[in-house]
Amino acid sequence: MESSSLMSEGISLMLFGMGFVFVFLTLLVIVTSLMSKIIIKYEKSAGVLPEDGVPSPSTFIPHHETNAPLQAEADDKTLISVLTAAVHKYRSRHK
Amino acid sequence: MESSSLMSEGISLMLFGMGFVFVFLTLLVIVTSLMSKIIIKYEKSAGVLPEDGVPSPSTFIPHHETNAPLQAEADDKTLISVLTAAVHKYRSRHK
Amino acid sequence: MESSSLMSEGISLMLFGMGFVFVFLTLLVIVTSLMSKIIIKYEKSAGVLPEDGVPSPSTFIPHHETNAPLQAEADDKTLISVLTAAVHKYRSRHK
Amino acid sequence: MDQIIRLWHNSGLYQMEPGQAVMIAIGMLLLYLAINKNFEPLLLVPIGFGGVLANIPGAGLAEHGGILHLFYTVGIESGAFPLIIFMGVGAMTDFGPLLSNPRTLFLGAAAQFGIFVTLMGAVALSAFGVFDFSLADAAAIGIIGGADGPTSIYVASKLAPDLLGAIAVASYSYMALVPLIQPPIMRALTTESERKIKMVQQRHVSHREKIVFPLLLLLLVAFLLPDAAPLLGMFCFGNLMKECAVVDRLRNTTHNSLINTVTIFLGLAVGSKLSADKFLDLTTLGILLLGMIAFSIGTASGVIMAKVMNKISTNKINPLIGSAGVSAVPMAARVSNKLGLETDPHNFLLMHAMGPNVAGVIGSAIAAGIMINYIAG
Amino acid sequence: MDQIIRLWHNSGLYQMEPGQAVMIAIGMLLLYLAINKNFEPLLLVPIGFGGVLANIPGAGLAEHGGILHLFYTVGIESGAFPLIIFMGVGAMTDFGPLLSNPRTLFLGAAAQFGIFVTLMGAVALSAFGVFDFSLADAAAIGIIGGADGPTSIYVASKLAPDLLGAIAVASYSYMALVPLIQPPIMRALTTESERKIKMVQQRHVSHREKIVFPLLLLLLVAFLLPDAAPLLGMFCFGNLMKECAVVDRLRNTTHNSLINTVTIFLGLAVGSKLSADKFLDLTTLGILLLGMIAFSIGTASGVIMAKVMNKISTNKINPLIGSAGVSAVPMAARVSNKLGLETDPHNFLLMHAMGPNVAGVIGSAIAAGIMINYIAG
Amino acid sequence: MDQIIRLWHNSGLYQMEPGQAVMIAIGMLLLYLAINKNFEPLLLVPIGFGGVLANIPGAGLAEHGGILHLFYTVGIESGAFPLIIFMGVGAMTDFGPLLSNPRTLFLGAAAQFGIFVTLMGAVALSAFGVFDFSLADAAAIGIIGGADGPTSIYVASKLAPDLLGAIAVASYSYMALVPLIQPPIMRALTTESERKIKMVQQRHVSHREKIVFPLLLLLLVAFLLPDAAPLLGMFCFGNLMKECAVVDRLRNTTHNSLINTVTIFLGLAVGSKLSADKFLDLTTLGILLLGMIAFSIGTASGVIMAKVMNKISTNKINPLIGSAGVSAVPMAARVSNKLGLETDPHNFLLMHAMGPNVAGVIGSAIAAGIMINYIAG
Ligand code: NA
Ligand code: NA
Ligand code: NA
Repeated sequence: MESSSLMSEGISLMLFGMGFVFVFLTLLVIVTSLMSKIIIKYEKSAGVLPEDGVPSPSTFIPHHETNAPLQAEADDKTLISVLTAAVHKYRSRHK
Repeated sequence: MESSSLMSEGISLMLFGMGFVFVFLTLLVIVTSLMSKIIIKYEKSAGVLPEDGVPSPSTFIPHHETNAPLQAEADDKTLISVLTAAVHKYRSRHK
Repeated sequence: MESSSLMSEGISLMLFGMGFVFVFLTLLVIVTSLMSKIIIKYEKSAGVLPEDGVPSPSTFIPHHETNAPLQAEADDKTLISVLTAAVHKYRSRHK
Repeated sequence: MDQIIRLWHNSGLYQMEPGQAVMIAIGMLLLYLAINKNFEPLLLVPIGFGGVLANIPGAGLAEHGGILHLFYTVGIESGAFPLIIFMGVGAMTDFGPLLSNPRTLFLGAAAQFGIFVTLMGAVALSAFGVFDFSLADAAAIGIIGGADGPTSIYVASKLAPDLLGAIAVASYSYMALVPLIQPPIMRALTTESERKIKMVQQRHVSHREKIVFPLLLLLLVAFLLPDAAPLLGMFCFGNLMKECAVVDRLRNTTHNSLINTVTIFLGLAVGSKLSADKFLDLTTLGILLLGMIAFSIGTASGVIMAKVMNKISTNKINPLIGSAGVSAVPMAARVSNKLGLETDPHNFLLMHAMGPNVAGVIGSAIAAGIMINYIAG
Repeated sequence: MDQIIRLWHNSGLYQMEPGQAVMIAIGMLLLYLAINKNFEPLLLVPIGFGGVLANIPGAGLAEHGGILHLFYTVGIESGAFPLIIFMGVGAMTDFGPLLSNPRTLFLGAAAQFGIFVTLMGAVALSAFGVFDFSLADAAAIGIIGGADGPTSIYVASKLAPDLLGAIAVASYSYMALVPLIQPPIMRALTTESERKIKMVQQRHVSHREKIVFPLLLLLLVAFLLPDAAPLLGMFCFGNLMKECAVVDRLRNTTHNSLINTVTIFLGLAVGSKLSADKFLDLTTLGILLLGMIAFSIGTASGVIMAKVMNKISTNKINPLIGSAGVSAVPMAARVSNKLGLETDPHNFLLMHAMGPNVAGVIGSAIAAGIMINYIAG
Repeated sequence: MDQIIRLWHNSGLYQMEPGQAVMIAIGMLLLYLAINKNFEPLLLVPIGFGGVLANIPGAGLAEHGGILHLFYTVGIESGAFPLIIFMGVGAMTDFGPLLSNPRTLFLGAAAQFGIFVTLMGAVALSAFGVFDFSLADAAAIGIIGGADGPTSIYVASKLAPDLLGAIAVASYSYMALVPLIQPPIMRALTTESERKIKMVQQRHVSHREKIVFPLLLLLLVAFLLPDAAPLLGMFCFGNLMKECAVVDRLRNTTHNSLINTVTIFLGLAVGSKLSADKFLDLTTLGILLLGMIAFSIGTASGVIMAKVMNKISTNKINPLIGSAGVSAVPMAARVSNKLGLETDPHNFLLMHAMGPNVAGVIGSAIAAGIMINYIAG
């Protein structure tokens, strides 16, 4: 490539690239803000997701095997064991 | 493939396949039952295997490396279970 | 290969190979001893490395994720260090 | 200015074809079902995401040189991923309940009936010109009724690679729908008194039996149906690692980081087969329909088999555990348990249902072997 | 005697060329920096060691048939390793701080200015005949300013494989030097009162927002810049696995054993590119120089952008967090925090700086996509 | 009816050749030894199972397109698996005992004598027409005496791929038999007073020495014997990761999930070489015989070397630790310890024996390098 052409290609890529980065991230700011507004509004009526998610039983990787460690882990959480009844109620409603 | 030939191939595969599945699993029932009988009889005189198996030392993956953590883990569990309260306190201060 | 040539090749490889193994390991003894001497001398003035090394923050695998377990681990260490004597006793009985 | 035009021409919006947009939406739907409705998330999250990635216009991720295509070639075309998963499943399977009551293998056999009826259905639809399935296609579709994801993927990769995306999605979706699909069929086919049958407590199975069983199964497969040897061989290997207890560190890695890693890349690779031109086709609808039929017939035949066995034996079986013969481990067994408790709150069927449940895994692997033997052999 | 002579002729000492000796010394230097000075040890230990191995005379580890060459072909040439690392980084990234204050994305955008100025610099040096960089080379060099190792490696493997060794070493070295390079620039560009600005406490970001964000980002990339889809797609996939909570076992493997394994082999494979004939070249000096410039300009533009935003908004931003826009997660954010505390011991900026910090990852992946689109597209 | 005949013709029973039946029995025997007798189960369970799978008639698992063949090509033919295992072994090796008493390296050197005598034996048997081993075959067989599985596999894959199955099986079997093979030899060659020698307590080795040692070893290899660089390079890399302490997360993965995963596939791949036509051969008997000789001579020369060293030095060495020079880490060291305690219940030799034990790993890797240099170089 000739040096002058290389220079002009470089300038073009610089302007164009920097411009695009800004356009893209500006759009991301806009859609993100919009998304947050919609979700916040939605959650006012629908409530938030449970903090830990609700990992489900899976047919693919049988859980009857992995329950034991999970159980042990759960035992550590003394607080949760206090709330067993409440959790059970919640799950039976959501399954 | 002509459609009539496809049909007959399909019927043939269905009958044949289902038949074979039954033959195979029937054989498996027979040999499994036989195996269980033999082993139960054998174990009456020879005794059963230890519940956890007998994991052995290995020259391939040196155990002097892995024994320590396993042992330590067991120790930790015992020790720590005594100290749950202290741990909780400590962690709540450091998180 | 003719059998006599094979024999002579074998003898040659045996002598040569065994010789080289000894030369190499002798050299290794020498440089290792030298290295140890230099380091011991150096550490007399400079001090030794901290026992656990100094694992550093990394930009590659963000540590703000792994800090929590590390903290917990550290806590365990603190707790266990109180009980060193007991642990040692226990291990000496079980190994 | 030229650059901006070129960028625009290279952009997704400019190049997007309607089919791709639909497929991205379907990928998002799978993610929604996986995350919000707990539809087999371990597979459908990677598959759904892979489906979205595969349909990004101009990115070519699922085409030659793309990363998803690479995962597909390395892992699925070679057969490695489904076989490794099968090894992992073997390392998690407990054959104790089956060994304590080997008769439950018949339930696992009966439930494979759905596979072959569906194959027949697919063939018939082709014969009548509704679809254009070859015998190999029909076989791969039938296997959906086996309710075993990796088996479906393995068979589809051998017999009908073009349909792999649709077959995998159908397979995992219906596995996720087990708690919805099975209960009505089970209720319709059983009387309340049958559902109340209490089964004899299971005998204790010795460690030695559990070690010998995978070897026995392997030998039987080796002698009778070598085409099932890859699937069942790896499965038995995993199970032997679990039971023999002397290679625990290998087994732990197998059923943790190894199976997890392979699951991620298997899912992404399956997603790469969700391209618009392959998936957006009446064929896919046919596959979904036939898969549902396969599943239902499998469930029904398991239940009916249990009833038949009760006619000829005094040692009664609760027919609710028959449905577990489709496999879908352990969800189908849980469904059996749930329906048992519904009728009689003291009738725990879970462990009894685990027998046919794991028998169903063997049964559909055998069925897969026969298909491959018959068609590709 | 012949044998001894042949052995001597095959020995490293006999075959060693000066360049190889120098490269072994450089590999050892990298190991020293990694181990003693904590220069990004997770990457520089494998890279340094790989560099030593690659330069052992006569061993041919980095040549066709050698093990390092194999790792390079399988992992880097195919693009797999950097993309898997990006998935792992996604599985560790928390977009909470960014979502609570999306404006910080502008800081992440501004910090990419360094990339493009450096590209321009490399082009200019070539135009004036100092170096002989092509446009593709210049682009790959510029990306060093993105302060993202895997992005640099990915772009270099596509656009300038010959420079990959030097670019990767420069990239990780400067990331390690963040605490030395950034503070003087940050101090020079801010007044004490600016550094004392206290930022509003961040709002709580809901779980649902965090789940939707990676999908939103993916769609935007898919629509606008498909060339960034491999990098950001895998990144978003990792992040979705983290946030959706239903595939925790996959996510745990991803950000533990999977990313660790890939890091080891990525490092060794990069090391294979540290051969004397490629690395011992004035070009490498140019790359190191330009990389440093890229880094500095990126830092400066992030800070300046924050000051500009303060001119037009009442919700003030502490300009110290602007420098975190170069990414180098989380070290750059820690530097911001440290300088904040230096000026006012009660001004904790860490969480505020995490926003631009992760925005910088997105920003440089976008910049990478544009480079690839412009040059290879 | 045709179908049934075809199925029968495709069945294992119909196609089974006597050799395959014997090999399946041998595979089962290996599984029995591994599981019931604790013969190196981590390797012999996968190898034995792989051997069974490889000999299923008609399944073609070890032939082109089969999954075991794939594992072999990808992992062993490329050299990757043994080298990764060596990296993992490095990450588990503690050079402290060796560094505190470097003279024990001589014991590790002496124990390699078995390798070369056996090579000579194999050559002689060929010269006299008993077998038909080439020089390369003889070298690969000799390495069995190194008592290092991955080294044996690596050398065999380079020099004698056809013999790989038999060599690997012999190697791991004899390593498992260390507690049976070594004690009689050790007792025969030592007097009771020698066995009672108490060794000086080991000096404390500083962290810095442990970090520098793998680099020193690497440089020595690089300068003198590049052909040993792949094996010892990966070994030193693993060890450096262990000692440098700044990459603990990489090291943990290396010596857990990575080495476990590779061990599984390495074992299966080795099993694929246990096909009847390669293994059921007088050659295999020859290999087993020669391997046993190699092992015994190695043990003896280690012990004798210790006695020689005692003649010329005042700082006495208990000759029981000489046998640990064959490597077989850590079993050989345990055998030394056990025999020490037998003679004097207060004479703990374990840590002293770890020095020659790890020296033996280095020694046989050097011997391997020479073989490759001499034959393939
Ligand atoms: Na099934
Ligand atoms: Na960046
Ligand atoms: Na050895």
